[in-house]
Amino acid sequence: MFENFDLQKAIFGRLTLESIPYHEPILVVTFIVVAIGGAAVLGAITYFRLWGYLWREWFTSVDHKRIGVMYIVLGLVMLLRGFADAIMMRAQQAIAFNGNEGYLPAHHFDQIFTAHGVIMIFFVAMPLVTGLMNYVVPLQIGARDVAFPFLNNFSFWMTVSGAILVMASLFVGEFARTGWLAYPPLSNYAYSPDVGVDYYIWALQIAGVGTLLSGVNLIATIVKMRCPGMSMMKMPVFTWTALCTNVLIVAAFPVLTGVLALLSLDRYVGTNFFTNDFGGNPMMYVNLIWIWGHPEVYILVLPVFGVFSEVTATFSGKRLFGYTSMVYATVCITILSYLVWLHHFFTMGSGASVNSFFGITTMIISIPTGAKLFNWLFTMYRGRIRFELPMMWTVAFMLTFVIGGMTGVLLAVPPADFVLHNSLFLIAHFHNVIIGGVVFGCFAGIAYWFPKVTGFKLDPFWGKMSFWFWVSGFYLAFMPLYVLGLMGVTRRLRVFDDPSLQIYFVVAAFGAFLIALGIGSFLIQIVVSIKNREKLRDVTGDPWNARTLEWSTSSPPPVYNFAFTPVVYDHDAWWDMKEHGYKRPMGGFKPIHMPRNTGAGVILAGLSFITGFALIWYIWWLAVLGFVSLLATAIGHTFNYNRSFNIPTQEIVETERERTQLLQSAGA
Amino acid sequence: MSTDAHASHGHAGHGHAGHGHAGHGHIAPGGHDDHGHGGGHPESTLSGYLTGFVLSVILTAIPFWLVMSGVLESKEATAISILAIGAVQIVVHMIYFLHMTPSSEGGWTLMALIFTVVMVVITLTGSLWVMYHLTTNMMPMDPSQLP
Amino acid sequence: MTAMTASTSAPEAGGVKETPVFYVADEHEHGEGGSTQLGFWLYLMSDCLIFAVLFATYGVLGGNFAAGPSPKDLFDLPLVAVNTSMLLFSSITYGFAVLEMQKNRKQGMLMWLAITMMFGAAFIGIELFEFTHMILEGATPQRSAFLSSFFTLVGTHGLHVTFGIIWMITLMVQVMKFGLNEPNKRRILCLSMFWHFLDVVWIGVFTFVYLMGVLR
Amino acid sequence: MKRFYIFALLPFLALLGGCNAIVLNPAGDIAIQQRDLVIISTVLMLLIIVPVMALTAWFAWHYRASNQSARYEPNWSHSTHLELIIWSAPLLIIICLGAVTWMATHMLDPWRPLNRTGPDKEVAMGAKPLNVQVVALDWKWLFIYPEQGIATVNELAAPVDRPLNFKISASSVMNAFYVPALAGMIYAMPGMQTQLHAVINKEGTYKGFSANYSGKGFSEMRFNFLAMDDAGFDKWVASVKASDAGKLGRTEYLDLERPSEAMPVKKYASVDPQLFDLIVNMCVQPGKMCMHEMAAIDAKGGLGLAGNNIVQSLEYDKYARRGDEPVVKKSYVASVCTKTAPMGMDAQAAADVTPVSSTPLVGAGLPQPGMFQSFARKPSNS
Repeated sequence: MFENFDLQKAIFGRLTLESIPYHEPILVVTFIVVAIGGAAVLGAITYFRLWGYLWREWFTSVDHKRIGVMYIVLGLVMLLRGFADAIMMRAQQAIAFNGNEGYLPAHHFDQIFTAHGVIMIFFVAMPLVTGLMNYVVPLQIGARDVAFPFLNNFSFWMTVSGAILVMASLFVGEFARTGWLAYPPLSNYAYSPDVGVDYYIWALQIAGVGTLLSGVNLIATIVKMRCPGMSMMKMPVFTWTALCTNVLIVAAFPVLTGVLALLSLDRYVGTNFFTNDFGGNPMMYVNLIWIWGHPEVYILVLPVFGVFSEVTATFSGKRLFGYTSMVYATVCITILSYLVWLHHFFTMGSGASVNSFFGITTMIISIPTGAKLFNWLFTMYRGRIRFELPMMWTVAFMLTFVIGGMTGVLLAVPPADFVLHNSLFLIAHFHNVIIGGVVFGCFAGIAYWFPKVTGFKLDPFWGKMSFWFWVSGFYLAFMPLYVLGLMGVTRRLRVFDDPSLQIYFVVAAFGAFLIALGIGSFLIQIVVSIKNREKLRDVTGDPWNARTLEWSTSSPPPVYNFAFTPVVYDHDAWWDMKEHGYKRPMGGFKPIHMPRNTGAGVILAGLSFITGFALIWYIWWLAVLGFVSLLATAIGHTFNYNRSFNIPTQEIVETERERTQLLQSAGA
Repeated sequence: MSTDAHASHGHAGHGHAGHGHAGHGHIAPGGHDDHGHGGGHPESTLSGYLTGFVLSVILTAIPFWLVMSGVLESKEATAISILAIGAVQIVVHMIYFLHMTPSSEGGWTLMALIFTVVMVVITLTGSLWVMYHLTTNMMPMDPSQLP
Repeated sequence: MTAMTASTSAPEAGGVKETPVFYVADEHEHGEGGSTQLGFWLYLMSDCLIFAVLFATYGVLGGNFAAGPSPKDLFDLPLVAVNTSMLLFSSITYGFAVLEMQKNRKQGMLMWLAITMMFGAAFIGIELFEFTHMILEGATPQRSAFLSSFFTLVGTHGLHVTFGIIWMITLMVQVMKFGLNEPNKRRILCLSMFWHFLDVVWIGVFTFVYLMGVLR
Repeated sequence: MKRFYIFALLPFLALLGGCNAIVLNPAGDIAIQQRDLVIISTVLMLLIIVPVMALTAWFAWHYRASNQSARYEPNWSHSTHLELIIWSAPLLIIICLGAVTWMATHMLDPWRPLNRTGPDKEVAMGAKPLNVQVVALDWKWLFIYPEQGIATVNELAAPVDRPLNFKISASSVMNAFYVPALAGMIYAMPGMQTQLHAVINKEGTYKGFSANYSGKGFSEMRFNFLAMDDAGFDKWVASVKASDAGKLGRTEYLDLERPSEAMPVKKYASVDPQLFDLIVNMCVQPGKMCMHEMAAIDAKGGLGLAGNNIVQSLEYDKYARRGDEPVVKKSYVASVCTKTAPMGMDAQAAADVTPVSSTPLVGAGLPQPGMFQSFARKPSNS
């Protein structure tokens, strides 16, 4: 094609036309759908002249509320991708019997289960919980923004950048075929020389930087920016869990960064950390990645424990039972989650003393977790429970999560783990915990705080549809996997030889289909709610008769959150205010100092994406260029000393007057 | 802290301001409990830096001397002493150069440091312990050790 | 961020039957960056854990020479001692820079910062010399797991020092241009933490890698 | 809708019947003990799970907002007694479970030789277990019977009621050796050796497979485990010995090791007695230094700077067979004991090997994957 072959290599690295999988019909169709959808969205934005608005008000926004919303949108978009992978796997496994190869070749199937895991953990669950924390925590502690607003914007765009890299792997090259944790030697250059693992590494590294910085940001926010009166033991439980989560992020993500850096050195420079030869030891990778991996589970689940605490107390119309023990349980879990990582590789053969040590520490975690469950239970006790959507998710969670917890403790018994590890039982267990915990929790949180974000409630009918589809779909999809696990069926299998297993996989696929309906209903719910927003409008700012500070301000809250910084006396601060005759301040407003929007975050993340992409495809000149411009932009950004502005009093008076009118209209 | 929380349980009546003060006095939010600007970074002093410098020069010189001259007969003794001296030197740097005090940033930097040290210890000793077991169980050893 | 303390905001009148005060009525203005020190410290703690991973890797793989050279064959302790002294000197000179900053002496501050940078550059220079020497002898990072982990651990530290130097140059330009204003002072203190933190890591490196390696 | 209910019930019915839930109905003593442990732990946990679920349902129903007769105490949020129960009930159960775990983990440690083959069947003093060496290849299983001097691919046989001692390794990536009817799984890792002690108590044909994803052909990396009586086993050994596949030596192994999928059963009448040790030590390829040699040298402080010169370029294409990428040269540490060492290169084999370049390379400065590869000069194909 080209006369000078090496020139092409110098310019494009290993990126060639063959890297674009136009010969794979599934991917071509996907690409066409994505392209049409993307073009439609972009066209609509252009048609309605929204680019300027989006850029000024959203992409460059440093407002924690906007960033939180963008995180959640990212999580939901990626949920569609991750779920598409899931349903493809379920379909393949439901038909690949009796010599039928199914419709996915190994090359494709192996990418799908890897991508499913990576996307669901890093680009669905993480953005969802980060989004909730970002939105709610500053409001709950009576702050006007996070400690480092620019960093917040940058973190978000880094996460997006990683997500785009994963998505790019769909159409340019391929994704890893190693399983979501990419164990070497399989993930090493010798056995996976193509770009898949490089996509994996750089997507996670770039998104990881974002996650880590947002962790630092939220800790500093919670520690330094609580409103007067809010001592540690007067913080709302969600803020507590958010604090612990972010402590876990800051302490765990560096380990991931480190271990992936070592893997990339192995792949790029030819070092021998995790190779078979030259004294390398692949078991070290497994050890290190689980030092990150186990806390990661708690990073996901702790914030939703917080959500459930808020929801249970609010909808039971009652103080949270055992606030103190709830806090201590959270802290216990935080510390203990570092002492259990080996339970992910009992079968590697560490010997009985090591295995039983880590088995027992794992079981110990179930004590504080159990305590939390009892606390929610006794919050309901002698309450007056309103079964609005968030509460329905909470009860479904309580019933589902205990099963996941039980099978989890079962897997923590090393000899039992020997027969259940890597089986579909394990898959069922962690989906039981992740879906029954994290996903249910995120939906509870979204339904709970949606009126705060938009000023109107979500449509209850479609919400209930979504709820029932999800819950029944979950049970149908994963209970058969428990059984299959007990029948000795391993994960990640593409074809089966035992026809008697098929029925279970068919049931599981049907369950996945129900979950698809659940996701569909959720999307319909949002559309319907926007359409009927006038009917669903809440003007009080406190539609649930809730208890914490975020409900004291308007819905949606003004840019500055609170015209005056609140002073609190109790962990149910807003409840306390309502009980004691709180009167909204009507005058004496002063200008408010707020951070200014900036495009630097978007640019830096874009440059990271380019650098990552260049590294994946060995386009060295571009990688160097990208990195140097990254550095230059970062340095250039530090020359901008003018990062904040004052909201004039007039504007505040205006905003508050509007709210006063709204409240009066509601009262009348 | 827990007493504080329990007190708030019995808050059926009033006495609000009282609670507020109790709670507030505990851990002052807002970080303005410290003096001056810069978020409570203590003032550095010349004598502090010089003390730190002299101590760390001594604490660097001793282990190098121990290893290079081999004064201590046993390797174990040398190893233990250089590790111990290294630990002391880290503390010296923390105090004199990084100005770690229990009161800086309302104690939060120290708390973060302690937490990190715990994590580092877990990561290091845990990895070494686990990997020691794994390698001795699985890795080929000296031929004389083979059955 | 919240500037008021309860003692001034929640009036004593809240005591008896009246509605307690639920908001800060007269907030006074406050600068940004109140959380910077803590935030930066948290970042350093996370960096500390990256180093913990590298130390753990060195601890596990440090004895796997793959029948190649061992620390005894490679490490030149006098050179390491010189290198260590570079870093130690740079610490105290950075300290002097901070002292000058506290006295608002811009020129003195810049001078000490420049000297610190020189020491840092000397450190990097010596390290690069050591690395090239080893690589030319055939002890490349690819040769054995021991060398992989050695180069990565020491190299990561070196990379941090390099970024510290870049940061220092940026900061000097900023101080020259904008003077010793509040944000610049804050940044000087952050870099101070970074620089001294690298020192602390280096204590681990020379003790655990070099000295223990030669002992082994 | 009714049909769906039936679907929903099916798995639970099957679970109750346990008809083919092999993990709950295994045939080997170890697996049976592991099954018992699964059941004991489940029952222990159900002690607390069931009340919690029942209470959740009951509270959710009883304290619903529409039930105005239920007690409502909006400020009741603390009870020391309840807290005590909340924390101590799970604690008690975990203490029991922890004790069980500690004992069982030590008793059922896969490295521990068996002292019984069944509930009342002690292993006689001095009785020797049957040794089987297992190698996970891409993507098939190799079983070597050192005492019988035979080897099979994708078929494992064993006599019932005799302790089995598996030594497990792999050739390239991680796998896990798992026969659910026999005992729990254990990883098979290249350059390493894991162990599993087990016994099978019932005759029959059971399934075995890899339980850890290892690449393209992983799904079909299955084998049959034949449990037979002593006479049957002897007959099986004789039949393998009579098969005409010949000897499995180093060359044949290197051939066998190349990736292949869904490979049919293959039997070797004889086998190189050192093959397994060579595999574990990653030195089947002649001229390569064995890992235990390397470990011994490393324990004595390495070979010094001279050790930099023994890295040889590996011409063998084992490493570049998974992707569509061009072959990347990989290096290895050459053996230094060429004469007497049993594991090293023997004279005969040395003659067979294509001689590797004896030019000392600049360290291990070999063509590296990735960054340096694109700068490396390509062999011209014009």
